[in-house]
Amino acid sequence: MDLSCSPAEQAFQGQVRAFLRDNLPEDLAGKVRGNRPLSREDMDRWHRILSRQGWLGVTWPKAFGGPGWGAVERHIFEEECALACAPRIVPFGPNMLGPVLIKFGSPAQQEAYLPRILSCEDWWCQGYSEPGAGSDLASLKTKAVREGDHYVINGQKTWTTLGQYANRIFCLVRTSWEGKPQQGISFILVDLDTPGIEMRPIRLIEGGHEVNEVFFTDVRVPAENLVGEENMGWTIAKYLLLHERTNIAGIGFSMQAFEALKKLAQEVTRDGKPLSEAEWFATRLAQIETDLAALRITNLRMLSKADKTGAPGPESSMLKIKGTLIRQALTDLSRRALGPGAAALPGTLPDNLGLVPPEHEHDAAVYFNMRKISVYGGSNEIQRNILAKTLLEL
Amino acid sequence: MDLSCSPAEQAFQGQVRAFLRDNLPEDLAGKVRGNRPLSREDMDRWHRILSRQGWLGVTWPKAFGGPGWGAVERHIFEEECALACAPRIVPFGPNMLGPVLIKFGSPAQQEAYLPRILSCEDWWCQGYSEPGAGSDLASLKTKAVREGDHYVINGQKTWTTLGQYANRIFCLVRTSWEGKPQQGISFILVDLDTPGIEMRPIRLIEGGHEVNEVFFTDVRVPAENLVGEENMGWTIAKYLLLHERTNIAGIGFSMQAFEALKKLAQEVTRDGKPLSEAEWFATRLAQIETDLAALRITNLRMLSKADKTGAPGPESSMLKIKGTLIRQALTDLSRRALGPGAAALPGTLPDNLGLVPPEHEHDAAVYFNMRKISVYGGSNEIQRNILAKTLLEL
Amino acid sequence: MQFEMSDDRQMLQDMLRRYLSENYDILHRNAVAYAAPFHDPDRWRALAELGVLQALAPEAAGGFGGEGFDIAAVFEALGGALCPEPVLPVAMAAPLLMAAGSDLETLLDGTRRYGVAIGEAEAPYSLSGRRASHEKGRLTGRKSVVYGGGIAESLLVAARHEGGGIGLYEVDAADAQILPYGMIDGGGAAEVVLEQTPATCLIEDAEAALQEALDFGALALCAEAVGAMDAVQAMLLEYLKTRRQFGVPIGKFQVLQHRAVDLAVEIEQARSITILAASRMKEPDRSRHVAMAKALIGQVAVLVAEEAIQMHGGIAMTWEAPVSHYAKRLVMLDAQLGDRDHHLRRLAAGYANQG
Amino acid sequence: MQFEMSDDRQMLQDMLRRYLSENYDILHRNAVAYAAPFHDPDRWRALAELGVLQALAPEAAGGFGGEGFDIAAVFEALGGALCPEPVLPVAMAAPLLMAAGSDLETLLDGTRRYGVAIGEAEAPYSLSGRRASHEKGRLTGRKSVVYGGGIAESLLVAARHEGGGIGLYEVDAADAQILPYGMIDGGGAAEVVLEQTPATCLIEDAEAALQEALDFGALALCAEAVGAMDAVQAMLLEYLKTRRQFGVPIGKFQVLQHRAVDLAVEIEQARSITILAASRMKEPDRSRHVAMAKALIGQVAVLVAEEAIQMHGGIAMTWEAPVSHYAKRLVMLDAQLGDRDHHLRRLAAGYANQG
Repeated sequence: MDLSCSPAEQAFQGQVRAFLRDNLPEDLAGKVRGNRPLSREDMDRWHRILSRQGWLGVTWPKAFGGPGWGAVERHIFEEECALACAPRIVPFGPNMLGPVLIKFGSPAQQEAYLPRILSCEDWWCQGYSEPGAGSDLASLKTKAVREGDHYVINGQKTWTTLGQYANRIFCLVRTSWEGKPQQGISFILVDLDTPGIEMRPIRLIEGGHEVNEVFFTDVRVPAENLVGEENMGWTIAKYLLLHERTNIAGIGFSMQAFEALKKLAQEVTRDGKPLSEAEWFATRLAQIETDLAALRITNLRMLSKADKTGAPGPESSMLKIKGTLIRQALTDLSRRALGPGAAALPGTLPDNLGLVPPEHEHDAAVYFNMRKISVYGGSNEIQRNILAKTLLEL
Repeated sequence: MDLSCSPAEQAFQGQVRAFLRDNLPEDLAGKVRGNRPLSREDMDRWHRILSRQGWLGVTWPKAFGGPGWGAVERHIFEEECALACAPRIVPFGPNMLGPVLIKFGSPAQQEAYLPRILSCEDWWCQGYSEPGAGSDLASLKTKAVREGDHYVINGQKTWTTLGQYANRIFCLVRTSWEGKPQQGISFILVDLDTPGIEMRPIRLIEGGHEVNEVFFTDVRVPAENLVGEENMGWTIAKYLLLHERTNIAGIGFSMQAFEALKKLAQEVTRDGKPLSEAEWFATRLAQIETDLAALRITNLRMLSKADKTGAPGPESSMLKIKGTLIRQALTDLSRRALGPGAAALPGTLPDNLGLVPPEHEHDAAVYFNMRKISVYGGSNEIQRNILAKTLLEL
Repeated sequence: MQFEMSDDRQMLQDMLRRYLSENYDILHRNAVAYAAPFHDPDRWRALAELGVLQALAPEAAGGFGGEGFDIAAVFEALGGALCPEPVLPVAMAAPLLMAAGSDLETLLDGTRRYGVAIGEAEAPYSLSGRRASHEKGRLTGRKSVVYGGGIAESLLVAARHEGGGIGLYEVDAADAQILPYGMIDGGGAAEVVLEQTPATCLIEDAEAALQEALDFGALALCAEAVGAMDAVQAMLLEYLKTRRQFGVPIGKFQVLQHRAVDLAVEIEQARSITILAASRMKEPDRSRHVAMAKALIGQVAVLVAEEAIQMHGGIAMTWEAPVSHYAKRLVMLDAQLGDRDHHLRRLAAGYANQG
Repeated sequence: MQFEMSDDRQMLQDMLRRYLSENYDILHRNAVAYAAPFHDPDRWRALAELGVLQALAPEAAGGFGGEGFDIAAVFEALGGALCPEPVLPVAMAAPLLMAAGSDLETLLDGTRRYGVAIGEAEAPYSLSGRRASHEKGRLTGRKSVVYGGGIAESLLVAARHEGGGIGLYEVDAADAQILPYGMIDGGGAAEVVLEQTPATCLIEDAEAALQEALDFGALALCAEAVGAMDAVQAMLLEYLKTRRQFGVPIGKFQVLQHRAVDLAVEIEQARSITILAASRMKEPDRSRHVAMAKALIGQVAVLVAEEAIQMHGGIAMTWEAPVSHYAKRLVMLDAQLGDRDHHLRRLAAGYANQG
């Protein structure tokens, strides 16, 4: 056992830190620190900065323009970015479609789309979920019927994150009704300019707009936009789920949130004493710090194993479960630290109200928004089903 | 709403208190208070005292020698007994078989057995569970085959509480293999002197002997010992489960345990301060007191409803679940209050060791022993299954 | 002992429920709850005409209720409809004005709206530690998160008097600087900034009266939560029975069954502790029982909100789904008038003195 | 970074596991664990000969280990077999004797058994608050729950010296009054009563050395717990796969699946925090990481014990089922060397100073 970073890893960490120090715009970091919404331009600006450095497609091999990092380097990069309050990389192009095209795409598709992801010309979004099929992807109904050299798509997708900013969408669609429900699914690329597509916003619990519904009515998509073979969409979806979800535990986000919470506890006084000195509050800080320290090691152990075996095992579901619970516990405790002022609704606050520290005006909104992380991407219940079957063999 | 006791209820409460003050032997109360094991003689002594007062068959109508109490009076009686540290009534004869015979027994059975329960001549035990069928009673295998005017019983029962003191056992046995598994079960009374019965002790986790295995090999039982019709055992078992489990929430026991814990917290000092003044400990006391205060009202509400509708609904499963969790939380906190000394094994302690207060030497043993209450009598998981089906209609 | 609601209260509650379901449905509620002034004057008048406010005070003060079970009956119905109107300040102002010997007529007929300004940013929950102070008929300080403060005409303010104790003062809202804002769970509150603001002293040493008002307010919140939890449970069970995944209604999955059962158990516990507190509002142990109730409600309400969202899945994350608004209210009401930690610690402090 | 055990440690651990499985099965273990002297001298010698004790001290002191990962490797194996022999006092005595510059030979070859007497009844966990005191070569006071104290030949005792600080003293067990008893989770401990008992001062101001010994002991307990939890998990999964109810293996019930998964997640977390603590035993933040580990282990071990009993059902309530003995050990080791509350509060105190 040796938990210390190797000299090479330390050097890499220094390189990332220096890059962030020199290149992360303070206004962006400030927005992230204060949990304020980022505009499309904010996100795009950060993507382009990363792209110039060659660090946008963090999972990509060098041959395709990625940095060619291993799991530990990716981990260091993600942790440092989160600690520095860098905006997260919007994952749909760089972290999701990119790896899929590298693994399953035709040379023509790779040539057409990969460079446009790295150059930020394309903004991809995801068409997976449907109103009737949340965690149960096999039951999806949006259909793509082959007509000549086109597929004609009809149906509805939902929970399409940041679709309002995207110009393209990758979709799971049903191309066959034969065999098991999983078998008739295909993975297809769609230009959002294609006639027949309508995107409608979904307003979230806390009032924000980050997800959408997408309606497809007789949308004609060139057949060459199919990725892999027809009806191999399930394989691609599983590949994405198992292999390319980097940072599933969100350790870096939680570490940053913990530091912010510790600082908040030192700032907020309650009955004449900072919360950080109130045993009942400080023991909760200690609990979260402990859980998080353990999860960080769990994450590293699994990364190290994945690096050896070539693929993460079902343990990644563990990271999802525990990682989301810790992130939610952090937002819960922040909100509670603020007392009744936490409930003040950001958009309605008079300037300089000083009711809560400015960086924490969104804490309650974030608490509610973060309920989503144990629901989406395969709910924690689905993750437990998976672990029971694969890891425990029950 | 009126949560205060009516004048009649207050008078009754006074009567019970006076009785306990005048009749509960202090040595018995001391053993109960210190969680020390009661001997057969201890239990018998208390049963006879209650019997003289006419308060042994608490659920029985007056016609059969019971006090004819309603649910609220039973509740008051049980709560006062528990608070006074009276030994609990061993339920198998007075609280379980008695009501079954009153409802389903023949006049001959009622005449033969009921008086012997009240006079403490008979000590009954229960033959329900089998090694292969814990919570799944329908799958039981002990069979009773009719031969002339006898049934011949073969099989094995387990978890027979205090069977070592009993002279009779009532059993669920399989009399038919046709239809649904529930349909072929009968309820039969067996004299433990009958040849072919062997009782073997089961040693429990903390070392105590309170349950047994009972083996039946060609045990010939007179056919008149069948209660009700052949194959109506399931009905009787369900009746017992729903109607006659008094005090399922164990409120009184928990109230007594809470008082003992509060006293302990005032006695035990940790780093120069009583535990009752340590916020981290005292907030847990407050949590338990709150949960218990709520459960006491929940219990009274359900009793009041049952008194009106004539039968407790599935809500009694709620009382079981929450009641056991609170009792377990109490034993957990007691054990933890004692620190490392809690682990000292009672039988091995030198006299006057003074490591923990004498009444708490058994607290760790009780903690482990009390794990059983969420397992037996239909585990809490079974209770949740029942509630999902009956109360929530899922 | 008996656990049925009295006929009068039942009638009032039924009437209020009916009125709200017909006149304050979730769409109207959301329109009012999240935009200034976070209040619907017409519906407010109608509520007053129904007698909802009068139910919060005893006959001696011109009402027809004012007992714990009256508060509970009204707020349970308000919670069931997630009504954002500032009825809470009325429940708290009534005992204060009574203690002061003031007239309650305009309070109870709804024509004058009161804000009860006790909490401060650094002492949101406990009575000790007030910094706002009174000197020679004027108040200085800042009162924080005053529910209904944005539309109040009168403010009842707790402030330290010259002798060091805490007095109760009435301030004309027009004389104070009021900074109103909305709440993430609906309704409005305000910061009240007092700078040499003229004030009338209602009670010189008002700790007892203020504690009573806080207790009545906390009881009201408990009952509101019970009403909202019942509504959430109904939505959840409906969802579990109708939403299908993997070919069956998701309510067939044992894990969701058990979790729904655990919620049902906790909701019954929450109802019980609220009943218990309501029954003790005239007793010397009132505060202790209210602390128990608010502590347990705080725990259960958050649990119900979080579990309801999780079991609903994505749909509960949307503004469109009523359950999301109920969840927000259930979570945030813990932070009003003392959260679960505050009340548990209050209770805990009680064990120390018994030695 | 790498997370594999070194070959040497793996070999030692494998050897120890094999030895225990062949020579210390659960029947033998129970026979030793619950009857005086709670110790098997033959097996003890054999453990010493295997090098188990020498693995707990560095080469400089005559051992061949002594690092955090050495402690962890040994105690994980001991925990897996629920071995009740008093190896813990060796892991704690080693750093104390080293700090004192004493010879460790008889400690590490197992010929002299040591008890480490730090805790007292009213201060079981924290170093401050010692009442036992030293004056002119003699100790007076009572040390409580000294593991292995009943069979110890030497006692290492923490006591206040004349200057008010805490010193470390060696006492010949024959000179003290030793009251031995068994533990409900197996093994033996003793009360040590000192009345003007002759003692040799090993270290005058021993706070740092004692804290190090406490930390090494706590790490050992964490690793022991991880070993025992792995064993319990294996038993539980086996049971879930083979025990049938309602016509299917009970492991098919989704509720039990999810609860088993939650345990698996927590056990991995417990393993991780133990690895982390083991890696920091030479660093300035050692105590903080050990506190984290012991706090989390205390939580997870009790959860694993309680859930394993519940999911096993009645069978786990019996003495005959090995899982019941594992459960007892997992629950009770929380109370050794600081329970989860103690360590969480230690950690919590650390936030106050950071201003």
